[in-house]
Amino acid sequence: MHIAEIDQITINGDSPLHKARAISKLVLTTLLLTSFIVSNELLKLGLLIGLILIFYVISKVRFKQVGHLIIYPIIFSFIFAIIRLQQSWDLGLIILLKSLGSAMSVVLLILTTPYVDIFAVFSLFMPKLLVDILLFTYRSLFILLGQINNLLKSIKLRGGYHPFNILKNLRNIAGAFGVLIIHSFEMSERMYRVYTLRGYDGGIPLTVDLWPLKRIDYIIIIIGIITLLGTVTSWNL
Amino acid sequence: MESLIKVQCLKHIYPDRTQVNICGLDFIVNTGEKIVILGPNGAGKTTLLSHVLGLLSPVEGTVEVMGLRPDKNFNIIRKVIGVVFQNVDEQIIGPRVYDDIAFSLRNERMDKKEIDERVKNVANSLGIGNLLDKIPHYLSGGQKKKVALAGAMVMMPKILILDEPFDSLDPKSKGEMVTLLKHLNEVHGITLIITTHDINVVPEIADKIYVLNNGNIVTYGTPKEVFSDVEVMKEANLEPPILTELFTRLKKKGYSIDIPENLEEAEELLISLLSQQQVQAST
Amino acid sequence: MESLIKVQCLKHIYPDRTQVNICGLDFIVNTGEKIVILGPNGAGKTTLLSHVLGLLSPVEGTVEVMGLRPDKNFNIIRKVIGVVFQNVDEQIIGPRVYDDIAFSLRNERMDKKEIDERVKNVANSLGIGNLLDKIPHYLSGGQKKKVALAGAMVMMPKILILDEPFDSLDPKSKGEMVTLLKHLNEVHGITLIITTHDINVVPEIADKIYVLNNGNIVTYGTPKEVFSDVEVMKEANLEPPILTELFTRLKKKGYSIDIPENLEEAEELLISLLSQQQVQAST
Amino acid sequence: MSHIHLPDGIISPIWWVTGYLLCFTILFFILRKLDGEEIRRKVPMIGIVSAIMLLGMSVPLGIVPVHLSLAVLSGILLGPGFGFIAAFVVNLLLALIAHGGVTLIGLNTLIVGTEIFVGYHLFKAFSKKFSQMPSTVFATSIALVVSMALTVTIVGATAGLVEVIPHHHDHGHVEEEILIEEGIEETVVEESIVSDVKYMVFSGWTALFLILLVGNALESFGTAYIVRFFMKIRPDLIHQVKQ
Ligand SMILES: Nc1ncnc2c1ncn2[C@@H]1O[C@H](COP(=O)(O)OP(=O)(O)OP(=O)(O)O)[C@@H](O)[C@H]1O
Ligand SMILES: Nc1ncnc2c1ncn2[C@@H]1O[C@H](COP(=O)(O)OP(=O)(O)OP(=O)(O)O)[C@@H](O)[C@H]1O
Ligand SMILES: [Mg+2]
Ligand SMILES: [Mg+2]
Repeated sequence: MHIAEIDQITINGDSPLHKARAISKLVLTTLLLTSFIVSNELLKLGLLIGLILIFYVISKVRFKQVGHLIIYPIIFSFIFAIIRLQQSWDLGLIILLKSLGSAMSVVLLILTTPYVDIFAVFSLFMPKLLVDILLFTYRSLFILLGQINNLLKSIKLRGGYHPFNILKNLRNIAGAFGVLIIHSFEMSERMYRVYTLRGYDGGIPLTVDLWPLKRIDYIIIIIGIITLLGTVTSWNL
Repeated sequence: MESLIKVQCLKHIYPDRTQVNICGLDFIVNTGEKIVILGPNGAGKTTLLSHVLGLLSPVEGTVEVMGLRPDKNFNIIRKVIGVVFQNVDEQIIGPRVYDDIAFSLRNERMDKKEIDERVKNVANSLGIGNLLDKIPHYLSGGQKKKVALAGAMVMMPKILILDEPFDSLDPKSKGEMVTLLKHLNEVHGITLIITTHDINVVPEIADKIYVLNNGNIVTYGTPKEVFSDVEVMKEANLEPPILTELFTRLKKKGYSIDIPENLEEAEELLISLLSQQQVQAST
Repeated sequence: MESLIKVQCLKHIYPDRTQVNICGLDFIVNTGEKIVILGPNGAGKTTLLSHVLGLLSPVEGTVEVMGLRPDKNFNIIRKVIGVVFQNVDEQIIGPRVYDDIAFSLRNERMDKKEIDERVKNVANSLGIGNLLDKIPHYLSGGQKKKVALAGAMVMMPKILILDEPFDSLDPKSKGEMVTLLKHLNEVHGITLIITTHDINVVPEIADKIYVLNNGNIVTYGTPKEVFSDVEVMKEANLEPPILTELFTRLKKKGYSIDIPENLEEAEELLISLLSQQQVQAST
Repeated sequence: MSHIHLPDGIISPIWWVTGYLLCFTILFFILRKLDGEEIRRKVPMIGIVSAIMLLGMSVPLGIVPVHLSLAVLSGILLGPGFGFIAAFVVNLLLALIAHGGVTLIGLNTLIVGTEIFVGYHLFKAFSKKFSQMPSTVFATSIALVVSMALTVTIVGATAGLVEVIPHHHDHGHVEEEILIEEGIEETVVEESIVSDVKYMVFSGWTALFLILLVGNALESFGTAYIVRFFMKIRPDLIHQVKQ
C-alpha cells in the first residue's frame, strides 16, 4: 500500500525540509505546480526539474525507496509524451517534463510532510467535518490494511489464490472484502460511541504547529516565489 | 453511603434481536472500590459496561450512576467515567498521541495552557511522556493501551472502566499495568471496574468480584469468597486462580492454611506451614 | 533424524524498513514435538512463524521446512502446515461455518462428497458439528477459534501453527483448547508450534520452549530448564509460571522438591513434602 | 472507478477550475443539507468506506495487475451523497501520491461521484425487480460505462482526442503488492509497465476496448460477490434498506 509506505518514510525522515512547517511546503508545492503548468519551454522545464532534484537531494529520501513511487506518474506522462512525440519531438518532451515535474513536486511534498500536517493546513480553509473524514480515512486505512492483509494471507495459505486464475481470486478476494466491510461497519459504530464518550461533537482538534514560520520556511517560500517569477517572465538570453 | 453505581436486573436487546439479561443480584459499586467482573465469553460483561457508560439504553431494569440514568445524562456521566475498551486501536482518535490525550479536554474548550500541563502530567505519570508527538498506529500494543488510558485519565474521572486491559500484553507489560491501576486507585482514589479472563491477576487487583453467567449476576464478594464457591465458579466456566486452587486443596486435605493473594504471600504461608509441621511433629 | 523445521539466523526487513532479527540459537522442530515460542511483545514471534509458513522471504539466513524453502515452495508447504492466527475474525472467510471449513478443500477441487465427509469429520472431532450452518460472525470467541482450527485441520496437516490461541478465551474454553491441542498431538501425531503470553499453560502444553528476545533466540529447552533460567527469563520480560516460581522459591529455601507441571502435580508434591517434614522431624 | 489519470499541466485551466468549482458546490450542499448529528454519526463510516476504496485499488487480483475499485459499492453502502464525499477524499489522497494530478481532483471527484450516483440509483431500481446479484452486476457495469464515457468526453473535449486514454483501473497500477509480498512482484511490475505501453500505444483501440470490457466485468462481478457476501450476514448494511 503506497500511502502506508510513504507515510513511514515521511515520519522517519530527517532533513531541513522535514523540519520545515507544512504551510511553507504546501506553498512551495503550489508555486512549483503552477510553474510547471504555465511553463511551455523546454529549457525552463529542464531547469525546474533540476531544482526539484536538488530539493530531493536536500530531503535525503533515498531514490531506492521512492523511485517506484514516481514510476506510476512517469508511465502515464510517458504514454502522453509518446502520443505527442508522433506530432513533434518538442511537444512530446514538454508534455513529459511537465507531467513528470508536477508529479515530482507533489511526491516531494508528501515525502517530507506527514499527512496529519497537511490535513492541519487544510483545516484552515476546509469544513471541519471534511477534515475529520480525512483523518478518519487515514486512521482506518492503517487499521483495515492490517485486517485485509491477514484475510489475504489466510486465503493464500488455504490455497485460494492462484496467480493466473483471476476469476477464482476475484471471488475469494471479494469474500475478504465482504468480511472486511462487515467488521468495519461494526467498528465504525464502536468508534462513534467511544468518540462521543470522549466528547466528540464534530471537529477533531489537531496540534500541528503551523506557526510561527522559521527561517527555513521563509527560504522555501522565497525560492518558490522566485521560481514562479522566473518561469512566467520571458527570458532574453 | 449512596452507592456510586447501581444496576438492577438489566435487559438489553441488540438491533439483531440478541437479548442480553443481567439479572439476579444487583451490581453495586461504591466509591474507591476495585471491582472485577468475571464471566464466560458472551456473558454480557461488555454489554453491562456499555450501559453504565450510557452508550446503550436498557429495555428493562435500572442503571444508575451517581443517582442519574447514564443514557439520559450522557454528557454529565461521560465526564466522570474514563474508559479503555478492549480494542484500543478503535478508540484512539487523535492524529498524534498528544492530540489524542488532549481530545476530551479540547472538547471542553479548556485553556490551552492547562491542557498542555494536564496532558504532560498524565503522560509522564504513565511513562509515555516521550511519545507525545508520535503517530498512534506506529506504537506497540502496550504503548497504545497506555495512550488510551492517558486519554481517559486526563479528564480526572472518578471511575475508570477497563474492558480486558491485560489482553495480549507480555508478562512484564501486564505487571506494569497492574501496578499502574493499583496506583491510580490508591493514590488518586479512582474507582476501578475491570473485566478480564486473566484470572491469576484477579486476587491482586480486585476488592470485589461480580460473576456473570447465563443472564444473571450469580455471585459477588471478595476474591476469597468467590473463588471458594467451587460450584458457582464451575458453572460459570471459571477456574479459580492457580494459587487459590492449590491452597484450597491443601486446606481440604486438612492443613490449616490461608488463601494467598499473590506469590509472596503463598511462599510465606507455605514456609510457615512447613516449619509448623516440623514443630508440631517434633513436639 | 532429519528435523522437520530448521531456521538459522533469520533477518527480515518489512516494507517500512523495520528490521527483525531472529538469530542466536537455531530454531529446530522435530516431528511430533510440541513447541512453544515465548518472548516479549514485538520480539518477532509472529514474524518467525510467517517465515516458516512461506509468507515472507528472509533477507538473510535460512528457513527450511522438510528440507525445502517455504517461500519458494509455498504450494507444497502450505498443504502440510495448518495455521490459526491470533485474530480469528481476520481469517474466517466462509459465509457459513461449513463453507469456511471446506474452503481449502474446494480450492483443491476435491470431490464434493469427500469434502462433505471430511468437513463433518473434522467438525465433529472438534465438537462443532452442530454449528456447521451457522454464520461464523455470530459465534462466540471460543467457537470461532475452533472453526478456524477446523479450517486448518481439514487438510490433515503434519504441523499446526497457532499464534496466541488462548487469547481472550474464558478459562473453560482455554482448558478445552489445551486438551484439544494435546489430543491432536498425541492421537494424530501433529507437530504443534504455539506462541502465547499465557505462561501458566506452557508447562502443560510444551515439550520444548524457545525464547526470543532482542533479535535473538536466547535459550531453548524443556519448560523446566527454561523457566529455571531466571536471568534469561527476566531479561526477556518473562515471568515463570506461578507454580514454577513458587516451587523454585521453596527449593531455594532448602526444601528438596521437584518443579510441577500442573496443579495436580503441585498438590501431590506439596503433600508429600509436608508429610515428609513430619516424618523427618519426628524421627 | 474510472478516473482521469492525466498528470497536471495537460488539461487547460478553464476545465479543471470549473471542475473544482462544481465539486466544491456539490460538497457544500451535501455537507449543509445534513444536520450535524446525522453526519457526525456517519463520519467514521465515510472514512472507513474511503479507506476501503483505497484498499480495493491496492489488492491485485492476480499476476495481471487488475484490481477492484469499489466506487459503486461505496454508493451502495453510503448512499450517493456521502458517497460523493468519499469520492472526493479518495481522489484527494490519490492525488497526493501523484496518482492523477492535483488540478484534476475536482473533475475526478465529479466523474467518480457520477459513477456512484448512477450505480446507487440503478442498484436501487434493479433491486425492486431482480435479486441483488444481477442488480449489482448491471448497476455497476452501467455506472462504469457512464463514468468511462464521461472521462472520455472530458478528456476529449479538453486535451484533444488523441490523448483520450480512458482508463479503467485495470492496468498499470504498479503499486501495492499486499498479496504477493515476495519474488514475483518484481516481474509483475516490469511486465505491467511493458504491457501497458504496448497495449496503449501499439495494439490500439481494439485492445483497449477489450481491456475495458474485461475490467468492467471484473469490477461488476467483484462488487456483486461482495454485496452477496454481506447480504447473507448483514443485509442492513445496504443503504437503501435502512431508509
Ligand atoms: N453489537 C452487538 N450486536 C448483537 N449482539 C451482540 C452485540 N454485542 C454483543 N452481542 C451479544 O450479546 C451477548 C453478550 O456479549 P458481550 O460482548 O457483552 O459479552 P462479554 O461478556 O463481554 O464476552 P467476552 O468475554 O467474549 O468479551 C453475546 O451473546 C453477544 O453475541
Ligand atoms: N507488517 C509489519 N510491518 C512493519 N513492521 C512490522 C510488521 N509486523 C511486525 N512488525 C514489527 O516487527 C517486529 C516484530 O513483530 P512481531 O509481530 O513478529 O512480534 P511478536 O513477537 O509476534 O509480538 P506480539 O507478542 O506482540 O505478538 C515488531 O517491532 C513489529 O513492530
Ligand atoms: Mg467483552
Ligand atoms: Mg505476534
